[in-house]
Amino acid sequence: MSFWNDPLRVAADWLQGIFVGWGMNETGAHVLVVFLGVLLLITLLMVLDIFLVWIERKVVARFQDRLGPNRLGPFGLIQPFADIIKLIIKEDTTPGDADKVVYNLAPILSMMSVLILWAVVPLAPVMLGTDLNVGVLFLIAAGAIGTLSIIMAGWASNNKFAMIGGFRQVAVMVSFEVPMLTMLLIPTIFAQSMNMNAIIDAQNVWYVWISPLGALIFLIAAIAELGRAPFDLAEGESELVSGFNIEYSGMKFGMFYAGELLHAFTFGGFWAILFFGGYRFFGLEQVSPFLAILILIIKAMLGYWVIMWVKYTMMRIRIDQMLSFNWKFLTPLSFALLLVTALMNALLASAPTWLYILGMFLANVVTGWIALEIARSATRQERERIEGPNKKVAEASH
Amino acid sequence: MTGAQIIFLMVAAFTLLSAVMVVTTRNLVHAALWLVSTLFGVAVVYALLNANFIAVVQVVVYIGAIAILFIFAVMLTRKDMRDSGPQINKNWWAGALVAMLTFAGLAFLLSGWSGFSKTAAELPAGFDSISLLGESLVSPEAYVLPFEVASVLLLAALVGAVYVAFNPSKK
Amino acid sequence: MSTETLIWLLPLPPALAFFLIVLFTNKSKALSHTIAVGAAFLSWLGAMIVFIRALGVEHLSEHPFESAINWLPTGETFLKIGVLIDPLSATVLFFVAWCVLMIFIYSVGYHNFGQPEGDHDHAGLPPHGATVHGHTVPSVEPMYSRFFAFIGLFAFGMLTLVVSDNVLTMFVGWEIMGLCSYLLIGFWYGKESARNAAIKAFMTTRIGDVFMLLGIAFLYSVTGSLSFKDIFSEEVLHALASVPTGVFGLSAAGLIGLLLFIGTVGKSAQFPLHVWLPDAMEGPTPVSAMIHAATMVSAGVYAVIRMFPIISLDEKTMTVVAFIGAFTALFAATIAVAQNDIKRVLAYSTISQLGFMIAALGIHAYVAATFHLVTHAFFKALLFLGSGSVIHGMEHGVLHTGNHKVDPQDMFNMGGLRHKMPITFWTFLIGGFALSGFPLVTAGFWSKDEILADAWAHHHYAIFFTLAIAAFMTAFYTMRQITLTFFGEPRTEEAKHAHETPWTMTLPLVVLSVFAVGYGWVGMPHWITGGLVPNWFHEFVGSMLHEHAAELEFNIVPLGTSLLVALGGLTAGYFAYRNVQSPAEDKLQIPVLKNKWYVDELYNVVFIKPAVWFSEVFVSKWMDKGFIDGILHLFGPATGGVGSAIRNYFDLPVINHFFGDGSAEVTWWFGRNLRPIQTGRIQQYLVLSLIVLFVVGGLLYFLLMA
Amino acid sequence: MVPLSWYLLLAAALFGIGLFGVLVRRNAIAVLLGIELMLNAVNINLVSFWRYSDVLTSMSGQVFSIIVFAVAAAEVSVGLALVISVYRRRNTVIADELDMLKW
Repeated sequence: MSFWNDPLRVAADWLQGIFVGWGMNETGAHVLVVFLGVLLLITLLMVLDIFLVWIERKVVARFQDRLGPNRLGPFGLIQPFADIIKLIIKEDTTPGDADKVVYNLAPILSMMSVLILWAVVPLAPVMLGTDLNVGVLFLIAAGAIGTLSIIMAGWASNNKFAMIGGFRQVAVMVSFEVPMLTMLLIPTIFAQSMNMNAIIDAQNVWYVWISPLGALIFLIAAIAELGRAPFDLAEGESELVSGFNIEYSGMKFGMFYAGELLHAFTFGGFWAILFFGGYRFFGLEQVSPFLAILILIIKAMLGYWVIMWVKYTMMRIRIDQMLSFNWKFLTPLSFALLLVTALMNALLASAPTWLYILGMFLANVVTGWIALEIARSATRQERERIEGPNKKVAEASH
Repeated sequence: MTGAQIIFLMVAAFTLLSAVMVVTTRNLVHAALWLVSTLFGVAVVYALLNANFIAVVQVVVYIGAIAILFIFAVMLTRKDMRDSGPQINKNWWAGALVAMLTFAGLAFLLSGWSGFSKTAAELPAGFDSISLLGESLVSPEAYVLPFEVASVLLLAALVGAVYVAFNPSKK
Repeated sequence: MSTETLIWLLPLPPALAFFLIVLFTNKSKALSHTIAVGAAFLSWLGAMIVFIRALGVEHLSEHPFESAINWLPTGETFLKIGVLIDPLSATVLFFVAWCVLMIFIYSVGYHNFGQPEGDHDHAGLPPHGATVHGHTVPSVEPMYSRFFAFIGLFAFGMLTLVVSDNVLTMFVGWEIMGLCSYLLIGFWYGKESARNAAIKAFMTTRIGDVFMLLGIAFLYSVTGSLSFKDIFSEEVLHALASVPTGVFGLSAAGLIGLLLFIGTVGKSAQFPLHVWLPDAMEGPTPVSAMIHAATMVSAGVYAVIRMFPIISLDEKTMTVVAFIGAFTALFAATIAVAQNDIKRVLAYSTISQLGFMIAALGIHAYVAATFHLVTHAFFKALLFLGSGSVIHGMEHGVLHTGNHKVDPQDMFNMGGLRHKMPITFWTFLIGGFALSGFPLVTAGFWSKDEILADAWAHHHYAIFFTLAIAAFMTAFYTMRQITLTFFGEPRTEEAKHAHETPWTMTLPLVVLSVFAVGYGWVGMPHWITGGLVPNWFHEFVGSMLHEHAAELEFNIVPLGTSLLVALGGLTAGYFAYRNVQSPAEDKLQIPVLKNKWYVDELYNVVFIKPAVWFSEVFVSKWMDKGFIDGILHLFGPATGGVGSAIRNYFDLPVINHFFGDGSAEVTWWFGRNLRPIQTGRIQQYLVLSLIVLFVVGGLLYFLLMA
Repeated sequence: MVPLSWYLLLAAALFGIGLFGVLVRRNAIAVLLGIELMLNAVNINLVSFWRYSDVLTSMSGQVFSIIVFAVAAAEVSVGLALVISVYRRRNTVIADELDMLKW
């Protein structure tokens, strides 16, 4: 066992040795080492978060045919640090009628709901916070805390816009949790486990090949869960000014903002873990945990990039459309897909691998196609109900 | 006193304190938020009992759905920000008496039970309670019928709630 | 996929198509026919794979593809259902798959897919045409999707019947087809005649089906099994033949065979239950082809062939079968001669040809009957689809002239169509020659010749001559039909403007005409090929029987007869009708033939009128209104009298005053005094009830513990 | 190791607190909050009985707690729907004022 193969264990043993050498007892030293590990992870994530700000601004600039930050440091890399300094030294206001405790607790919870997710992210085969056997469900549980933080922010601000934004976001999050949870069950079916590491281990074939539709639905639900465009109804600048965080300023706002970016990146990571093989990449992950972390971060970045791509390409949709879309289309579709996947999985259990992949892929495509056809015919009927019968036919018969 | 006991006592104290706050705090939104922290404490209790799945489901279902629903309902049924009037009715002393009697009665009955201060065996290595739970939920020999009945109940509650809360005058 | 699994899956695509179309896609015509044709194609593909695999198996009849599952628990045992592909069902599956696929494709064109919607079309009526830029063009069928749903279900029924390994599922498929034929014959339910025809078809076949069900029940009660494998085993057959029944001195096998045969008489439209089939022409033409060629009537004959081991056990039953078959063959042929409607001629011809098969079975010519079943299916499907094509072309002419009084189905309105519709003409000619048994090249010749040869060789001379005459008339009316339709000059303006039909209709014609010619070659007797090619069909299907009948030696008499009747009939038909211009010039329009020997009228007098009288006059007027209502009317006053006596002397004084008012007062007093406890505050109730609980619980606890 | 009695007493206390809330809170929603506490107390009991039973492979305790979750979700949704419906009609959710059923 060398540092190259299992850095975490080596470092932990070394640290624990030092602490015990200083006269601490075994348990206390262990607790302290774990605590330091958590602190290290969080710190690294925060630093990563700062770069995410920079990436986000650069990418949006490219999408909008601009240059983005380019004054401070090479490629404007120092810009986010300047932003942070600005946020920190800004006046930290609290509205007079606000519910002070709740108001101040909300951004902390928001950030916490994201950071807590990293407890179950397997960074490398030997590196993960906790090997929880319900890791997949943990994702939803952490999302619940995020929901709570937003409704707390919306309510405590004592502001109509904030309240409406909070309501909307909660409605969206609670609704989109359903297809998301359903889609989380698909990797669970394939891997026969809810454990993140087991799911990655079982992905000899990336699950995106045997459940492309599942990956897509998961991405859509994740974007809704994040509250990013086209589902950014909680903020809705043009209608709600800034939604639930309207009253926040300074670093409290910064925490919401940073939380959102990190959340998006985290979901990119989960997308990679659940459907794109996580840290696996043709055996490279076996070489060193560092390489595995690199692979995971690259994959997460790609997922994050897709989320950004969607955000800066699509326009915001209305809240009722969005909830209808979820309850009338996405949720039934995800249930149907779950049924089809389970059925095909059982049917093709003894089939050769290529047939299995092909069958699953086709089942997904067919399910998606049927769903689209049904949706198309339903919307056509809706349109005809509103606009009256098809005008073309009426003209042709005259 | 072992570490596990200390942790249990801390969690229990936290849970009970939050619970007391739930029933005594004047502001209903705060009460709902205290409920969240109680539920969180209970989730930790489940985790202490090695029931990981139940613990996570507790967070998902109770905090993610039920508590949020409570906060929604509180917000939908208030006339202004501040709560006015007493939050506790005039017979509160009778209620308190009955609640204490309940606790005392339960404690009394339990203390007479032979398994009261039993200690648990260590979980066997590799014990997978999730797959056992899953299998017993859908196994015809075990609990598939209650499971299905529960799902029907949920559906009925869903339909019923929509019907009851639907406001026909607006449409 | 294993062959057995594939066989299980064979009938499913059309059934799925049915549900998909009915439930989801019925708004979209293109989607509906894509699903239906796709399903038919899937079944066809599966059937071909199964067929080819079946060919590859040595001694398929001893080692058929079979698979069975438990279905209904019946006491301690299970009623099993399963699938079975042996040489017979493989053969039948082959032609069913082809015919079904062709008919599905044909239906797309026949129902004018791609044409505009009609100006005045209603669901339930045939399309009347649409006006586009001042021209009248054919319009699309209003219930297009429904049609595909129905024929999908129909195909499901037929495929189920063919692949079943037991009588019960066979009967299920049989009844599904019965339902579908009802739905499809009455497809244009806006027409009174279509409605009546549908009911007639349903009721008539029902008579047969009831007997068939009786036969199945009897079979089950005797043998305890319905699976072919069990009931065709030596010991069961032996037992069946030796059990006597009290009916006509028949053995159990004979009675079961007779009952099952009556089912076939209904389904395959044999005399005396043939009356529904000509009327079934009210349905759209693909339906007629479906019913008469590919599916339902074939199903009837298939059932007899399938049950042949049982039916053949009793000579009395076999005699009945042979004579009904031969009589029907001749009887229907005589009617066909005098019909003017192009589809009705084919309908009677079908009855007649089915009679051939039944007669063949009745004289133990198992292979010949099967062979004729297959070849007939191909060329009769071809002829029906061809006639549909002709009608479609004529309708085009009718739309062009706008004279809707001209019947596009009447052959005397046609003439000279060979120039207008060349593909239809040539394929129809091939089909007609196959039906007539044109020597050597057509499939019909080989199969019909084999039947005649069998009859001659086994000394059934009466059957032989009857069938020979029927065969002559077949050739005669076929040529009459071809001559009137295609030769000469157009007799009406409409015929001049007839059009060739689209490729979706002509393609099936071409495909089927290939089979109408080519399928005969697989069953050529070895004397014609000089033993170069073995008589494959005889070997393949003949292996089904326990005693493998030797192939017949060459005999000049039946061959000569076949040649004579076929060529003679064709020649006579051509010359007799070459110059006929109108029905009046047709010397064979004898009233008794024209009116189908008055069988319908006879049934009307003997069965329907008495039944109506019985229900309307006897049951309704006398029994129900007179007798039963009279008793009921008596009950009323009597009950009223008893009631009022009880009311006045018991109810009012005792119950009302004493018990009723007295108890109410007591209750009221209690209520008034206990009222203040009801505060309406739920929490108070809760507190109170809990306190009571504690008191009672505490008391109980201490009392019980102490 | 923590003995079973601790969990049972915790559950009993939680149950008592919930019952107190149910009995004394005037707001109907607060009453429902109390019911939630009581349900959670029951669930603690169920799970701890599972953990402390001799047969760990018998999952009855966990299964029942799952079913309690379902029942709780149904109860809250219907209960809150009723509260909102009452609020629409009567403009109050105070349990004491909803006493039309008296006398």
